[in-house]
Amino acid sequence: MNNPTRKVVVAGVMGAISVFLGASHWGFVPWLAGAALTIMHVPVIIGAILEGPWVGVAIGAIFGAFSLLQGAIAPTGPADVWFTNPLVSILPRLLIGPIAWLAYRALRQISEVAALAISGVAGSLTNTVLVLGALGLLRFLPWGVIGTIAVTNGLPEAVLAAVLTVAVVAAWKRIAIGQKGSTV
Amino acid sequence: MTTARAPLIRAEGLYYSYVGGTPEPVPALRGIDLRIHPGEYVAVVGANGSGKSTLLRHFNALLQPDAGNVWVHEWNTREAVHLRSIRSSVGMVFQVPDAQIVASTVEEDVAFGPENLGIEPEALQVRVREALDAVGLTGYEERASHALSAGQKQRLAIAAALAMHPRCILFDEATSVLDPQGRLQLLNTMQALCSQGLAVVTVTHDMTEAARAHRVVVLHNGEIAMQGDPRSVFAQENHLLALGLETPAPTHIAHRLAGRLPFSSQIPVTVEELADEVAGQLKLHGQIPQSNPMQPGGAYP
Amino acid sequence: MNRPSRPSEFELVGRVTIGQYLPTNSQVHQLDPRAKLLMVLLLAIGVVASDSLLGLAILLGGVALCLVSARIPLGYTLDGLRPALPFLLLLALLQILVIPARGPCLRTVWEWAFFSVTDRSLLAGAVLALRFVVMALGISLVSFSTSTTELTHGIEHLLRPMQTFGLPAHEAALVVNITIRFLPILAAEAERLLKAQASRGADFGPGRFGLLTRARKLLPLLVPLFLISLRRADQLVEAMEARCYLGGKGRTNLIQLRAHPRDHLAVLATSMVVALVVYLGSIDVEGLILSSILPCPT
Amino acid sequence: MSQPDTLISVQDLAHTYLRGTPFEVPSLRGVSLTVAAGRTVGLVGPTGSGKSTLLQHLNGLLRPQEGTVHVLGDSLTDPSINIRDIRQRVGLVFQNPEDQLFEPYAGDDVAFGPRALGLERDQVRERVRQAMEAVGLSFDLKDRLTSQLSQGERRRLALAGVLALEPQILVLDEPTAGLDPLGRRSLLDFLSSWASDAKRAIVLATHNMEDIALLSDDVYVLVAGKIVLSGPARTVLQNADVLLQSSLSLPVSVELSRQLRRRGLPVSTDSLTMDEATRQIEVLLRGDS
Repeated sequence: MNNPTRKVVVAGVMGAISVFLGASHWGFVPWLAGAALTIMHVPVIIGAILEGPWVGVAIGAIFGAFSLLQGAIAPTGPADVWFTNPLVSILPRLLIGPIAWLAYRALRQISEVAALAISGVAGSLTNTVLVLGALGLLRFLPWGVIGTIAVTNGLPEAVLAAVLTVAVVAAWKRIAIGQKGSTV
Repeated sequence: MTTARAPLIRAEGLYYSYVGGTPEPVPALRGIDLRIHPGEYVAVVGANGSGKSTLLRHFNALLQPDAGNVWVHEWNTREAVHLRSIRSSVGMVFQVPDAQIVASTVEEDVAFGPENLGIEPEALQVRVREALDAVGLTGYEERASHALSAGQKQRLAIAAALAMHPRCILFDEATSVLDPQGRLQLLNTMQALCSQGLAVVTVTHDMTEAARAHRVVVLHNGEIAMQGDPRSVFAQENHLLALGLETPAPTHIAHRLAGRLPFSSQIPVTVEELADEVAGQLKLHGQIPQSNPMQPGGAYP
Repeated sequence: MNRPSRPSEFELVGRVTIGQYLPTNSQVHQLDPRAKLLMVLLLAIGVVASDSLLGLAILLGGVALCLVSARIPLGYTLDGLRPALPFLLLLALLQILVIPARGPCLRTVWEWAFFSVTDRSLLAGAVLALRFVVMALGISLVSFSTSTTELTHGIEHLLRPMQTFGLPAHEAALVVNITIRFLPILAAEAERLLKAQASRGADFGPGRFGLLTRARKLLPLLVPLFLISLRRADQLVEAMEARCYLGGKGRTNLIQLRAHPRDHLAVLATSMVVALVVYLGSIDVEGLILSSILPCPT
Repeated sequence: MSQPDTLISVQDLAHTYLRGTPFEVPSLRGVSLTVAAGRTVGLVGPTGSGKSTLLQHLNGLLRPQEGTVHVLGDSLTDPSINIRDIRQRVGLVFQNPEDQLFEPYAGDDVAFGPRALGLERDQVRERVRQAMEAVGLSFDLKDRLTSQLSQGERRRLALAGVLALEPQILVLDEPTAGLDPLGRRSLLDFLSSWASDAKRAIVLATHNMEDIALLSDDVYVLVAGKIVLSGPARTVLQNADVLLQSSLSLPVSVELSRQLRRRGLPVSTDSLTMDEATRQIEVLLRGDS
């Protein structure tokens, strides 16, 4: 489907979901030692899969701008302080969509469901690696700590993102996944 | 009725199927021929899945037919060059009030259509003012559009269509979420538009609403099952019931009284008409006085 | 942003918003949104490009002055900073104690075991904290004094010159606009979903913190939220197309932004201050001052 | 406090949204209402009158800010009550519930409630079967993707999802809005048969006066957060002045009686349903011949 109006609207609506997840705290899942896993980047991945890489860039920009705003106006967690720097909050997020889209396009022919799952993982890891990389390059955190966070937070986030991406896109495109029929 | 004049919208041999989501394409329209004339008020009724909304979306080129053609004036809806002309001539009001608001303030939302037509800012101001005036929303210009009530949102949607200076407005179940007052206001607005020469096409499940139209078109499985003025359509109650529909409540009562009331002229479709019919019948037999002191003039002539 | 007052268990509507517009109708509010956006952009450049404590203090003074003239109550501004302060102090402390300072001449102020505190590390700690405070206040100022509608118009107009380079300015502004428009709708839908599932026996009470439990509860909420949003998106696409939207080409605009002399003046003044601040950083003004007072230890 | 057959009792209930913020919106301002076993209670009022807010108090989604709500003997003001138990016994069906289906397969969606109750596999299956059959859906549809059901089927499925909790009281918000005539009729038929069990009760909020006339025993008229009129359906629905002032409409039969009397015919206004209206006119006409 190549409808420019739909691209604009889906970008706006997915951007709104990302902002909503942040503002309502639905997007944070409590995790080890008070740190939280986030799924605010999932709308970016889903938008990119449905409407292409540029839509992903746009949603990523909204996600990034909002985490910058949240870091500045109403920080909720300690890490929010770093996100007032656009090199941490915005720049890395622009690439989530395109990477997720590439993964999806590359694998779609093989298996739709696998492509969705891997696209979710790829998009999520893009977020983890680039944001933490920016924190490292800007010398906000030592690389050892960054490595630990990448494993303890990045991996479960990737799994959550994959599950959610598959569930949403499969339902939207009416693709049956796994079992044929209910478990009742 | 204005059948003598050239039709505003002309649909001929319309076929359309939905593809995707199901193994087989699902046919929605199967050979529809229909004309809408300037100033005409047409109600399209039918059970869920009968193709009403699909048909409506062909009238402003939101959908293009698989086979057959739709013309608005002399523009074929398949020709992309006419898209702006067609859609500005045929405005549309949708079912969900929230889902059709584009801008965050009332005036900007009304301006959205004419902005797309490239109207200059001074003329835009005038169009916004006139359109809001026509639906009784003057003074709401700078209000947040999402903070309006559902009824006001639907009137905003009408203003947004009017600002494009259309010849026809389509209503897709536009009253279904409104409360009685909001619904009545919207229906009155529709009637007023009509009397100003605009064509109105409305899709509805409410037969009382359909009874207000000049013409009722009944769809069944993507085909026109019946059409005509409300009285002639609602006279065939059994046919409607078989199609999963019903008649307006007063008509239904009249049908059940059919053995006892001769219905001098035509079957009633409003409460007033039914009451007149019953009263007339009794007066005829001298049961009540001919001139009635309690009646301050009938509700209809 | 959601204000920290105790909402009822399921209340989302009205509590999930972007920004926190306070219409006091001050001079700052009346500035052209484009001017305000440019100013905050300049501020960001100054904050990132300069590591001069003096420079950042000047910027802080400037922002504070604007906050006062915008008649934003002090409590509102501090509300936003408060949650970040403890962590900020911790970060600054880490910077001071752990991260080795660099510079041509380091004067040790305090030493204990592995820790050594130099004048430079003290400066670096203060700069780190101040950077955040200045940026946070600057962004708050814009969000307090600019409505979201003005903001989208500002973005569209600012990006317009970039259209010649292929950047879709109109589309970008429309995306932002739709995001803002959809937020209250989403909040309402989310609240409905939450309540409907609670009505069917789901337990969203506090104290259930396991990742799996939480994720299992989130999925039945998020999947319909996405699906409802995508359906709404389709409906909005239809509504826009029905109103002749065929992309940004040839569109006119009801709202015309007009820049006044005061807008030009404000941007000009900001650029001069930021230039000064960047200059102060580039000559290492603190180093110069310190050297003029204290000799460099060898 | 309450008679033995009182299932829900609401006293002087007030509720304000966003309380404690500058954006406070008062929604209920002192509402009292009683739901007795075996009764269907109709709640009518224009959009924004507070109907939905009131309904959400009936299963404890909202707790009283002021006033009291007693549901099946428990006071909602008491923080120690088992709120999930109340939500199970008072089934709340939201407006357009079909939007909220979330499982890919129909059967799993209906099973959400029984599973949340921690029932065994067999019991879950049995509940899903009974609930689906009660609303007129074949049990075979459990393996269908919900996205492939029609709107009417999806709404009935959502209703089955609540019935699977086996509630004693069913609370519905605008249950027939947006349905076509056939869908509406079958839903109304189901509700009236469900309510025929004397232990059960229904609370029905709508602005469709025909639905109210058809189903309700008692009617409350809510305007701007206050009950302006209440009583047996027959009395309330014939109070044209109050209903019309409250931006509501009249049931067709009441409107018809009014019109006939205006024309000088000797009719009482107390017909409520179309059947009664028809009979009334038949009597008139018989007198004529």
